[in-house]
Amino acid sequence: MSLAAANMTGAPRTESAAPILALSNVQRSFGPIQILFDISMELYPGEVHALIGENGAGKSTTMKIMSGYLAASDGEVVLDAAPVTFARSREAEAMGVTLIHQEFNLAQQLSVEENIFLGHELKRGFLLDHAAMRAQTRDLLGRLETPLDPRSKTADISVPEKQMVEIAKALSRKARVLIMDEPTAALTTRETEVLFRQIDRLKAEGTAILYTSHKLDEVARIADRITVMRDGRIVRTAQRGELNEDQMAEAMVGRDLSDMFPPKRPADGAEPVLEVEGFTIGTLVKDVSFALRRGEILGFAGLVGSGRTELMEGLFGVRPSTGSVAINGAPVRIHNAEDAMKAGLVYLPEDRKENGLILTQDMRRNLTLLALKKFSNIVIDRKAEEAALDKAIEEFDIRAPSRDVLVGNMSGGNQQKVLLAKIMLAEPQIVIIDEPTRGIDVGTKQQFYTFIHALADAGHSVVVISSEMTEVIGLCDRVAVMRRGRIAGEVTGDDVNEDTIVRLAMGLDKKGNGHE
Amino acid sequence: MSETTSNAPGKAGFKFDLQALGPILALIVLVVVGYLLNPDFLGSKNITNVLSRSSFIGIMAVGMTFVITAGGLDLSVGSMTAFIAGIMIMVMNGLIPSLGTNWGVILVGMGTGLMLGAAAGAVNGLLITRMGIEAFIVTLGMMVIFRSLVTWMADGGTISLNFSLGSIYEPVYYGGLFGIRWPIIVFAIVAILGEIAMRHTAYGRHCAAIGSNEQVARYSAVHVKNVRLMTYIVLGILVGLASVLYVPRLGSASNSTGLLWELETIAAVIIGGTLLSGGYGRVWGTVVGVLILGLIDNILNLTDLVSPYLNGAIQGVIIILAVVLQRARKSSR
Amino acid sequence: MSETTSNAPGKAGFKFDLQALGPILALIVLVVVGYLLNPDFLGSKNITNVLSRSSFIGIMAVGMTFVITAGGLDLSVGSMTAFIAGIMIMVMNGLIPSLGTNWGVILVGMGTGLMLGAAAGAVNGLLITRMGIEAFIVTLGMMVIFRSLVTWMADGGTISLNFSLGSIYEPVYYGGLFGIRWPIIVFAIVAILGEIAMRHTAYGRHCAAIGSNEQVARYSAVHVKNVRLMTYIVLGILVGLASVLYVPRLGSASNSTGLLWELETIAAVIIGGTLLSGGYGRVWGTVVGVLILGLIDNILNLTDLVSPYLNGAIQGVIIILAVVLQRARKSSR
Amino acid sequence: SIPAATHGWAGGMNFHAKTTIERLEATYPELDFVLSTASDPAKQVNDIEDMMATRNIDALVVLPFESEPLTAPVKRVKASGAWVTVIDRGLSEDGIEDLYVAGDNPGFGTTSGMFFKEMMPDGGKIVVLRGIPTTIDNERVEGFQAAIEGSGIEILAMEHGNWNRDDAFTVMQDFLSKYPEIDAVWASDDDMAIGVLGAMKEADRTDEMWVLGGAGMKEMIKRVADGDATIKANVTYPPSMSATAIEMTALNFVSNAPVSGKFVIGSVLITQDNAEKFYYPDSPF
Ligand SMILES: Nc1ncnc2c1ncn2[C@@H]1O[C@H](COP(=O)(O)OP(=O)(O)OP(=O)(O)O)[C@@H](O)[C@H]1O
Ligand SMILES: Nc1ncnc2c1ncn2[C@@H]1O[C@H](COP(=O)(O)OP(=O)(O)OP(=O)(O)O)[C@@H](O)[C@H]1O
Ligand SMILES: [Mg+2]
Ligand SMILES: [Mg+2]
Repeated sequence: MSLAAANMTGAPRTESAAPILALSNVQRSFGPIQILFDISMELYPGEVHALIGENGAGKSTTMKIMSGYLAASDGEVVLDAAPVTFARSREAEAMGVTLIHQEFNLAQQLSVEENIFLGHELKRGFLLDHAAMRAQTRDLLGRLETPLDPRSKTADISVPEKQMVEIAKALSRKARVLIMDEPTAALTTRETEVLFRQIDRLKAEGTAILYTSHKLDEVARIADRITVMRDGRIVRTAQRGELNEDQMAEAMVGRDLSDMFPPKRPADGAEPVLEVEGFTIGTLVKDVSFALRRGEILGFAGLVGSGRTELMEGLFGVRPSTGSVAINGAPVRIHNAEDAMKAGLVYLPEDRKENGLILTQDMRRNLTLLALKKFSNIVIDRKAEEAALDKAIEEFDIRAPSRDVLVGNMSGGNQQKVLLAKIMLAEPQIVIIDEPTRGIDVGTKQQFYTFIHALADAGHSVVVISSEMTEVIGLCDRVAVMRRGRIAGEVTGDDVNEDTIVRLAMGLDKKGNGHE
Repeated sequence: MSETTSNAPGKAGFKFDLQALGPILALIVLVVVGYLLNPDFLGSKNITNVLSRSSFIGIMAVGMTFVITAGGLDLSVGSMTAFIAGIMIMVMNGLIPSLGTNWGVILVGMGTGLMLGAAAGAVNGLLITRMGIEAFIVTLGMMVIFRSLVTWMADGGTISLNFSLGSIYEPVYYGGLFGIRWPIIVFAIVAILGEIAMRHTAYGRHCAAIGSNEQVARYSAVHVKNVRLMTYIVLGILVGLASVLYVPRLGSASNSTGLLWELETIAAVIIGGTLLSGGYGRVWGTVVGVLILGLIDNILNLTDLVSPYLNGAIQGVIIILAVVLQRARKSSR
Repeated sequence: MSETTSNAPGKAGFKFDLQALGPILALIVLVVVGYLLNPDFLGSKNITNVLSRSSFIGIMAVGMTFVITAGGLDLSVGSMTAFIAGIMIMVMNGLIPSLGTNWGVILVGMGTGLMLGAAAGAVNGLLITRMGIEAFIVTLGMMVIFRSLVTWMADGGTISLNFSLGSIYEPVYYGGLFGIRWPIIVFAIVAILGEIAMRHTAYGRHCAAIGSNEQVARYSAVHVKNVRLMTYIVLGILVGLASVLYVPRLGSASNSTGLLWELETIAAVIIGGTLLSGGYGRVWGTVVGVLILGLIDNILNLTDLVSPYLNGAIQGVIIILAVVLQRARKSSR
Repeated sequence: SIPAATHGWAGGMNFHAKTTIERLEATYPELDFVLSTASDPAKQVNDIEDMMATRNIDALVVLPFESEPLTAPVKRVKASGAWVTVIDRGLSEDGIEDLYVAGDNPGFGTTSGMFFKEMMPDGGKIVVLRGIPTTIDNERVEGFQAAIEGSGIEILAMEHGNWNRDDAFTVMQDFLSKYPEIDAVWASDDDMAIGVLGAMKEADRTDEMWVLGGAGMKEMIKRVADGDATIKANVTYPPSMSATAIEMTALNFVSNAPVSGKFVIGSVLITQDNAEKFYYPDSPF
């Protein structure tokens, strides 16, 4: 069987094998609102079980209950055929159940190594065994092909790197049951491949894996068994191969989702609204030049750490930079986000937890924070705010238990929707969106893509950074590919395909009118 | 859950009540106790006394609420009061020869006080925002500096306002409108404006945003440094205002003026339910906190329950209890 | 695959140096100034004086470093010292009739001090962790309570240790090993143990994690409440230890004992580079901070630069400057 | 209404006030006393306001924390028709109080100064520890300086020991390391004297200089009586003046003895000869 598991076409496990971990008729409510309705599912050793569903369907909640981060309001968690109640995640971990959270779970001020071993420090007698921990960290990150210095401060590494650290942390726990909540949402294809290799290894070792993702192609690829949730209920369980991507989507959303992307709309003729010349940010971005035309949707592709985020943060004025920027032909100096706003440029940050949303405040305050001026002359117009919130909830199909729920208590995808709505509320001429659909379900993605196109049609210009190749390809008629902080090349029209972009991103050839 | 659920139904609403009730409950208990101990307690005379003397701490505490909400702290307000009062008195005394003893002089003095407050606040704010030094250190340093400057100006003794000028100035503390003393009126106005600024203006929103997550505020085009700086300047001005009301009360300033007022002010803010860690503040809560602290002293004077030496102990216990009553909200930290 | 740049050793190393140098630089400057102003400054006699005086604050500051790193605060240490010293003296005096004047009595006294410290710390810690009350309020309340208890125990006056017992106890402060005074030795040991605990034990990391992000710590199987509670208990014990060294010095305690020591202690910690907001602390920095504060007083006494009234002002300025020297690290907040 | 016991002398003063009140309450059940202690002038004014508002008092015995700030409030008390007794620190306006019982701060300084002059006929080097920066402290020091004027006694340095043992200890330590030659120390207060002695003993330069404290703390009086070479004398500034004042005020209500007027309790020099009659073993001070 280990052989079978080792290659992707491993046959589905027969029901005879006993499940390691199972839920039976689990209910969960938050306050008056019930979120989960009798959920029952099993995880088998050496099997990858995928859990899919719309944003807010209850995937993360289910996973938290399995791993002891939340208690079930009713029903049982069964481990090795015996009902268990994990008082805290600590106990679950002790019994070999580990969860990789959807939202990062790293202490910003600690180093990578400190985070990975937090709560499980290796000791020699009383004292910490620094050498061993550093070595193991190197080894883990090495296995994940993420050559980070174990001592680097977590606040200073990029989002995908944080994701890889989370994965390393989980691997270091040597779990029997590994639960992964959208581990690839922030990863590019490269890292995803690396992760999948690890997953194969763990399968071979007989680990039970529960996995969620909104990237259905991944699910189709690695899942031995698929459970589909909708509105807190399990609506379908299928074996590998029973469902293709469209069927999955349909099962999740309940409607047909073919042709995700609206037809492309080249903007060749249009005049440039944003011109960037010799833009440099320390060692992260080197001498980048590009132009964005009116009504254009320009894509930025690249590997993790290629400097896309830094570039955009620089343009947005939250990172010190050198180089010249012109908007509508007039040179502008942008020193902070305020300047950027005035110049009609806004940025949707990649890290919604650290830079995007105030998790301890409600939707309304988060939604209007960026565009607050529009809502206040002397005092804030509360009614207008509420109206804006209604509009956002409707437009982006935001699902929350109540409109006063703290954003931190919303589902990951719904948080992302609030963030999107917040940025759009500023009605910018130029909008830069970094990993916009991170953790958003297919249904909403489709709506969002149409929204982006509508925006472009209305004469706004959009820059899309995405690690989801299909997204860049489907959305953009021109794509700039970055590599090591430089634009390695630019592809348009038919060249906008996975192969060309990846080759450029990895520096395999110099196709396209690169700037190097 | 939290503060933001103001218009929430059901559970959220309940929580809101709970945290709101916390300090108010404590206040009510105190009032009842006070009345039982001594019926004169509710006499208009006593009420007036308590309110007007609380107004100094109160006015400063409103400003402090914004500072703390934006994730800052100011330990210098107490000695700043002493310093400003001292300068005001010296200025006014100095002007008498040229301008005589009249309202003109006093107005100049008041102006000096307010401007000095703004300046002092700006110094604090600039050191904190532009130099990026911990607010705790900056304001602790300033506290020590102001204290010793007062001692020096007073040559170790007391700086006293010219007597006849003092008697012109007195009504500013002891006088009032329709039997309500000026300090009380001013405190009320400041509190109301503060409440509005905190809940209904962009400024209040920005303070809360900065206090909860500076990065998000930055990415949301909030000019973090300026907003922060402004909280300190406003606080400074309010300290100036408090001094303007304080001088006519005692007509003098010395190095024991405003002793430990910083702690009392901060305590009032926290008792009111504002988070010391920043991100959430409520002005009305601060007002309640101020009244609680004011009443404790007053009640201890109403009766000789115990050796006066133990008054402090009682005070401490009540302060802690007042907050225990609302631990529900704290636990949300 | 990922093109990491965040771990450029050059950058990281530089950053570290800068923050590390900050307080040390200030210290060096002070020493040089002190020497220029008065050569006796570096005399072993004076050094001994300064070090042994600083040891009280120093020992407490080490404990405070952990409390603050874990995102807490303790304003009660100053009056706690007075309280513990008072009880210790009363206990020892009380035992003389039964046990006579000998080391036995003193050892009992010492034991009482340490246990009392642990208990007081536990009270603080429990109120904060179990009741979820802001540390600021709890410890402020405790500060007031202890202070007034001492006044009450001393009947407003001073609690003095029996003279002959005092002379047996004295060596604990004035005596030492190889010409190094006990307080200095104890301070050194505490500091070293603290440094090890902070950097080389899981406990230190857990404190930092809690201070940095409580939920992450909880999710990572750190027992947040216990770790926090422990920081307060340890601090309490260290306060007890400081009292044990303090009593033999003048053999008395009054309500002016340990006045404002809490602020001095916290200031030392922050000057040392620990973040008041928690998440990052360094014990060696605290030690430097303690020395800086100790030297300022000493230098001001050794030289009559200015009116003694202005000593405070200079003190304040130096404190701020000492931190300006390391604003690089603060700005990373 | 008196200042809180923030240092030894004030502690003594509090003690005497409390004990007297207990005694008088026992002897004159018709009298009812309220004792409140303030940590700063503002608090003291609050207290007085409260007494008027809620305790409708017939008489006020007050030791003003500072003269100026208390003048107006006390005046209002007087205006309300109550009897006013002022202790120690005079109000800045004359004729408010019915009864004034005071120590003599300049006198305290002068007496001390005189003693130094007498002990050091041909001059010498001394250091001075000052109290908490206040008017009292200033008056005392000025009195002292005036007294030693031209006696060839050189004041090497003055620092504030804040009437606090620890501060005095620290300051004296530094004086000792700064000045190789010191003939005498004016500690100006017995609490500070104790700190000073601690520092001297540690540096063991005890035999090299002598110390004059002040205010008649019992331990110190004892040492004077025993003819201690370092503690040759002491200068009274009796904290018991609070007792005197309260007692006299009480008399005014229970008897018709004329008690109004001004009583200045001079500062007396205590030496071995007269030490015994200044010794109250059970006072906390
Ligand atoms: N602590 C909480 N308080 C109130 N509601 C909560 C809380 N946690 C989760 N919810 C609600 O439970 C529902 C399910 O959340 P969950 O995170 O499980 O969704 P999800 O399936 O993971 O969605 P996504 O794909 O966006 O991650 C959401 O509506 C969310 O708002
Ligand atoms: N705040 C920071 N300080 C120092 N280095 C950083 C910081 N943020 C990111 N980096 C580094 O800069 C490099 C570029 O990160 P960036 O996030 O821009 O990658 P990217 O091109 O945006 O790809 P992705 O968005 O997938 O991360 C990364 O190697 C990261 O380690
Ligand atoms: Mg989720
Ligand atoms: Mg990025």
